[in-house]
Amino acid sequence: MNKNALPRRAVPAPTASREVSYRHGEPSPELKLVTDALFRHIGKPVPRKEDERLITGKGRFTDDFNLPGQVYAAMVRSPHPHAVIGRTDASAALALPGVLAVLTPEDMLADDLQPIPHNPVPSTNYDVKLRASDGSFPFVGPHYPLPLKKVRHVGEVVALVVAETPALAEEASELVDVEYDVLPHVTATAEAFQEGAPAVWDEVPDNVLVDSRFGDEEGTDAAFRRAAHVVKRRFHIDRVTAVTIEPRAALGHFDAETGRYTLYAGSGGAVRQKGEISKVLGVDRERLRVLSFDVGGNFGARNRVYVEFPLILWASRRVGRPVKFTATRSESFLTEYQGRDLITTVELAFDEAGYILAMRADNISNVGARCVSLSPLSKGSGLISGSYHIPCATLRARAIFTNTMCTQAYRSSGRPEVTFAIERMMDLAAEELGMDRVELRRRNLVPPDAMPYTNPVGQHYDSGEYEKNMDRAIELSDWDGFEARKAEARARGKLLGRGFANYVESSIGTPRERAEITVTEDGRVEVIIGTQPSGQGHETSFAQVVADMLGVPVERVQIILGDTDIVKEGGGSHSGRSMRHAGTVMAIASAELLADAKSRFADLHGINSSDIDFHDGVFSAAGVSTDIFALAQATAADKGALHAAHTNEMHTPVFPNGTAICEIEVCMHTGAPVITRYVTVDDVGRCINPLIVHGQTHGGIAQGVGQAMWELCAIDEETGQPSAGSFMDYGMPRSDNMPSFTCEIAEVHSPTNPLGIKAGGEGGTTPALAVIVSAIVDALSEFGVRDISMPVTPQRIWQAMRSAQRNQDNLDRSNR
Amino acid sequence: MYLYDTTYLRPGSIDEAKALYDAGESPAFLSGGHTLLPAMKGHLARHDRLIDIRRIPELQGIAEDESYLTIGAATRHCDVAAAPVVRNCIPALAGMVGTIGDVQVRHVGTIGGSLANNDPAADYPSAALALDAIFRTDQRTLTAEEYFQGLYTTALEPGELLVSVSFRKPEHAGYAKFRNPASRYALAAAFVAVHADGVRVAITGAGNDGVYRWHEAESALGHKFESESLDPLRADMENMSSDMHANAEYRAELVKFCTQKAVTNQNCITLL
Amino acid sequence: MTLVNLTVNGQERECDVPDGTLLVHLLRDHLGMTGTHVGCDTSQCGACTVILNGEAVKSCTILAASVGNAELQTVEGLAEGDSLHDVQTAFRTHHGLQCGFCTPGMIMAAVNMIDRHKGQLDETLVRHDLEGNLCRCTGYHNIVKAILSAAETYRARHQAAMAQG
Amino acid sequence: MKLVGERLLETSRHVVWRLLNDGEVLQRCIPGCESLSGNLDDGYDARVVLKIGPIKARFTGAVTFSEVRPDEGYRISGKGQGGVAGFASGGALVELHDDGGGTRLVYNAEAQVGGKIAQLGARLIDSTARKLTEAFFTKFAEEVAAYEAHA
Repeated sequence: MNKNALPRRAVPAPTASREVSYRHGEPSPELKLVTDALFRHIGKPVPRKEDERLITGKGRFTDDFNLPGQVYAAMVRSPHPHAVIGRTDASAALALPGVLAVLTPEDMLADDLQPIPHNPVPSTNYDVKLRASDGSFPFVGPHYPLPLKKVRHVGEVVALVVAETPALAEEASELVDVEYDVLPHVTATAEAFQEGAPAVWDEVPDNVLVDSRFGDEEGTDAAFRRAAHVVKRRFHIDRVTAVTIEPRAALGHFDAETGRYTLYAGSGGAVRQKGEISKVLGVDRERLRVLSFDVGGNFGARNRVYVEFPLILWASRRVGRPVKFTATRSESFLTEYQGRDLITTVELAFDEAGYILAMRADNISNVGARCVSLSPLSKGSGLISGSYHIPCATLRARAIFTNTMCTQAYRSSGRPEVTFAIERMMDLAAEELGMDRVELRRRNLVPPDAMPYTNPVGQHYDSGEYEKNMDRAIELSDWDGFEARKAEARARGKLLGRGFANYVESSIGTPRERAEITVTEDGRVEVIIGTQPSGQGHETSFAQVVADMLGVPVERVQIILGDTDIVKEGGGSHSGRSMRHAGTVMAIASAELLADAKSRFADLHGINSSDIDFHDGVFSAAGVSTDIFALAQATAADKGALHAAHTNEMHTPVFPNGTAICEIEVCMHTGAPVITRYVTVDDVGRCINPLIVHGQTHGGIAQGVGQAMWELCAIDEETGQPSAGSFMDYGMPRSDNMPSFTCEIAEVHSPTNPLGIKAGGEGGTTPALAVIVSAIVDALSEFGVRDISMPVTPQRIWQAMRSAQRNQDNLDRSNR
Repeated sequence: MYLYDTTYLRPGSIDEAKALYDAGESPAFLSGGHTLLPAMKGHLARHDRLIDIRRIPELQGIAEDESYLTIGAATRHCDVAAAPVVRNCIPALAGMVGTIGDVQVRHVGTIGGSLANNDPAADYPSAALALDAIFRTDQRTLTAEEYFQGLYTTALEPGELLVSVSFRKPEHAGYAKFRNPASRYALAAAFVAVHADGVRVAITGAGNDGVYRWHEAESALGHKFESESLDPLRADMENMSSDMHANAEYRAELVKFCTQKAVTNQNCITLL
Repeated sequence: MTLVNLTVNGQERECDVPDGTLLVHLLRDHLGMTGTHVGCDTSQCGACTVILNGEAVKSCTILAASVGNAELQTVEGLAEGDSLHDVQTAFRTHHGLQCGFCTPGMIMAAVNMIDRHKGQLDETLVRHDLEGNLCRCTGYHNIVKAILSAAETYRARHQAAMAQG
Repeated sequence: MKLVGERLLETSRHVVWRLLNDGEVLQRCIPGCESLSGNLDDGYDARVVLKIGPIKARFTGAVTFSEVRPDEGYRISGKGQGGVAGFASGGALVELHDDGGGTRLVYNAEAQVGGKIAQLGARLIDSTARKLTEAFFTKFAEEVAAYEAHA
């Protein structure tokens, strides 16, 4: 293809170099030392340290813990989407021998439990500012552990039962008789903000809790007026759920003697759980210890507090024994924080040559019955223009309440949604403009020499070589062999389609992170850090980083996480933040530790510290040398442990980016789609451990593909009942419906942090929705199909083919 | 996900099993348990006693005679799928059984359990109907037509025990299944068997009343056994079930396509 | 209550459990063997897969009382001392796990798969035979790689044993 | 979910109306009905066992009638609680028309389910509702025939 068909348009020069928050002024010699370290471990596919316990059955998942004397909790859940809670009769449940308590909202109020302080409005300096229509802070709907008057979604906990055995607790929970006065409900995103829709909260009669506008309205209007082509579409990126294979669980204990609570509960970050749950319980932070060791998947669903966590701690105080709760899979389908559910209407203005002049977007995010997180709306809003230079844009961002389970940041929060929109628009525009879809994209990409680039809604893209990603992906996909493959498929009765999508996503996340590094006297390096892995391999990749910085073998480095009595601070894992924040703060702490070590070495040998050389973990000068472990040991008595702790705040986002291409064969008769090829190129910045980063990409792809092809939290609008409550109805990526992938990592180091890290956790998912739909539509193009909604099930494909064919037949008939 | 209180019993004979059943208040026979136990775990069923019939000798084994292949009700899917006698005499049956559930399910689930349950999306009922099976219970003998009585319903009376099923050996047969992408049960599947006295086409997964014979297809194929014979036909939409995964119109289309594939593939083929 | 006797990873165990106890709960709650996990209610995810009398089964859908005198193998019993089973090694080498929750079930399914097919596996067969095990982290890519690699080791060991006679 | 259908019954509208309001007849016609007590004016209390394959749930509920037009039809509304299984509610407009020498009974029904059966049984709800409706009217036609034979 001809890359130079048209001259490139001038893109504004890079925005003035911004101060990066990880350092002020010149880096110290030690920081320079660590950032310039000759990487022996970083960049290598080091097999994971954590695997040893996980492959031998010695993992420490929440449900694996038991405490002496523990009893069990089961939840009584609302079967109605919207109702006033009436009388609760627990007598039949309490009559069962072995039932210890049935706790209701009245009991909760009597004990003065508080709502979960979710803090849903993203607040780093770079997050877009979401507000109510009158400019005030949005009303988010208080999230009490038990609802005060009304239930607002199916599955909401209205009481909990505590009993001697789990079987008994479950049985007793069925005997709790709750009266409901059923109210009209609304579940559909497109309905909730319409005139006359039932109000989920009296405080927000129109259900619209956020209504903000961004961008240059005047400029956009002017650009649209002079546009040669305008393309407009509406998309619904429907609701899915995380399906962590480990259902959530919790074990809580109140120790009457010390007045302390202990919670075993896997989550996305123990420190946040501690902070928020202590507020619910109304106790000082230090009176709650949270333990979160092995976590069987998160994907965003476990970052926020679940009502069951404070409930079992409270129940433990009430009954005087440890209380355990383990969710069933059906409970998980009903009440795990769900993802996506965004309606977006996008309009693009093009000039004659196919350059984008301006964009209008209108995003409506369904937050469910309470606002737990606005991250999806916020993240998406900042990235509406995708990988393309769009000089001018306006955006309206709304969030609405409905009688559904709350949504939360789910794998690559907000980015797959808007990537879907802009990439579908590029395909549709290419079609309408009669241009090649790759060429149209190429023409509009943000070029590397425009980096750092400020997009039309104010996001500063840090770095990236978008066109290079695209070309490499094209090469890896054997682009030129497609036509032959298509012909071959055709001979077998299959329609082969090819999908294409670029993406840029942003990683911000909680800005604060702390690392404590200690060189122990027994020859280890202990690192305490407040991120929380759920499969991302922190125990290995973080150890690689610290090992290189201190010049010690990776085996000697031990990462300690998950116990808030040890880990006092930390932002948890989300938004691709962990390696970037941890890497940065570990680098700074390592530098401080090396500075201290150097002065200890100087003191030890009575030499000038400026002459000291540090290499491979060994300090040397004037013929003497001491390795860091021996130094720690030799100086411990005088100077205490060789230790450094640093807390760092980093608000600057990074922008991982890349390209995905896939091919899908569609059966002409049944519409059955099969993915035959899937290629990605992902710029993750510096890659610490390619084994792990590739793994992240693979899993991310599967989650995106899952949403595009099978997954849906189906809700019957008429009854408000969720109807995909098990794996019988919620379609999942499986071993035999996923292909092997061809993935390549591109490393354009980010200038925003010492290691040059972007992120590798979300890149797989972000373009996947778009690329799958793009491929299906391409396969069906000969039928005149231009678009199709997700999930693209066989039935939907078949129907699209048929109705396109019917339309064609009608057209032919009328033309005759 | 804990069962309500129950008593587990393991009789060694049919008589013992019946006696145990009769003495129960809400008893159930337990075979593979892969439908019953999930229902009980979900508290959607409560049985005071579970009578495990898997070790009863009369319910075991696979045997062949001139016209029939007889399979004991307690025979597991994995054993049927792997049995040389099944593979030799009705390869489509062996192949079909090899697609039920997944490997782990096939190691436990049994033919009797599947047929006694008569799930509208299960595979076995279509084979039994197309292969003109004879159902032997502890009390009587039933034809497949007599046995299948609609959605989840069979002729079995409470306490009546399915002992064995005899499949009439066809000249040849084929099975084609289009799976529900979520549950992996059939959205539609067709078992086509050519017998000396005619073609039998049984459809599962698609009908409102569970498994049924598609008579129009049978006569079209009886006229000429090739997939093109079905081209002019349309499966009856009136009787097609409709759910969130497939509406009646789509199911009707799949029924036809599966039947055509079962005609051209003389074994078992999974279309999705 | 039923007194269940069975051999778990070569050790004879005895346990008195309510009749409705599922095999997976016998393992986790009564024997304290928490390597086997529960991931769903409908026997679809495979996290609870164990090997019962030489066959992979879903222990969440089997009554403990019904498996008296059986031989049971769980993920805890695969390694011999410090020496990992080939399948465990392959999962580690090929990064066939992330959060690790589905892993015990995956590994047990893989061990049984390789045995059943005597190591004669290709990608299509592995993907097909693994349909009863769900993983949310890996997209299956590296799990399939790990199993193929372990199957290769199996074949090599088998050939070596044959050569030795 | 909507269920629309009709049945031709070989008897007069008056007889059909009578049988439609006979609690004992209704109890025999409603699949799985264990008890039914009440009358047209006050409505009925019902206990029904619903068995679908391995699933068995006992529903208790109330049925009320409105728009009652003797010999012509009524609107029937019901609500049932199935305990752990969930709940069901629905209604039907039943109309009787002369047709030849007999009566054409036309029903226009809708049904909703909630709770576990809605969340776990999605694939079966439609078929089951059809099956139950079918079973009711088949039995009702039998009752009509029996009544006629008796009369």
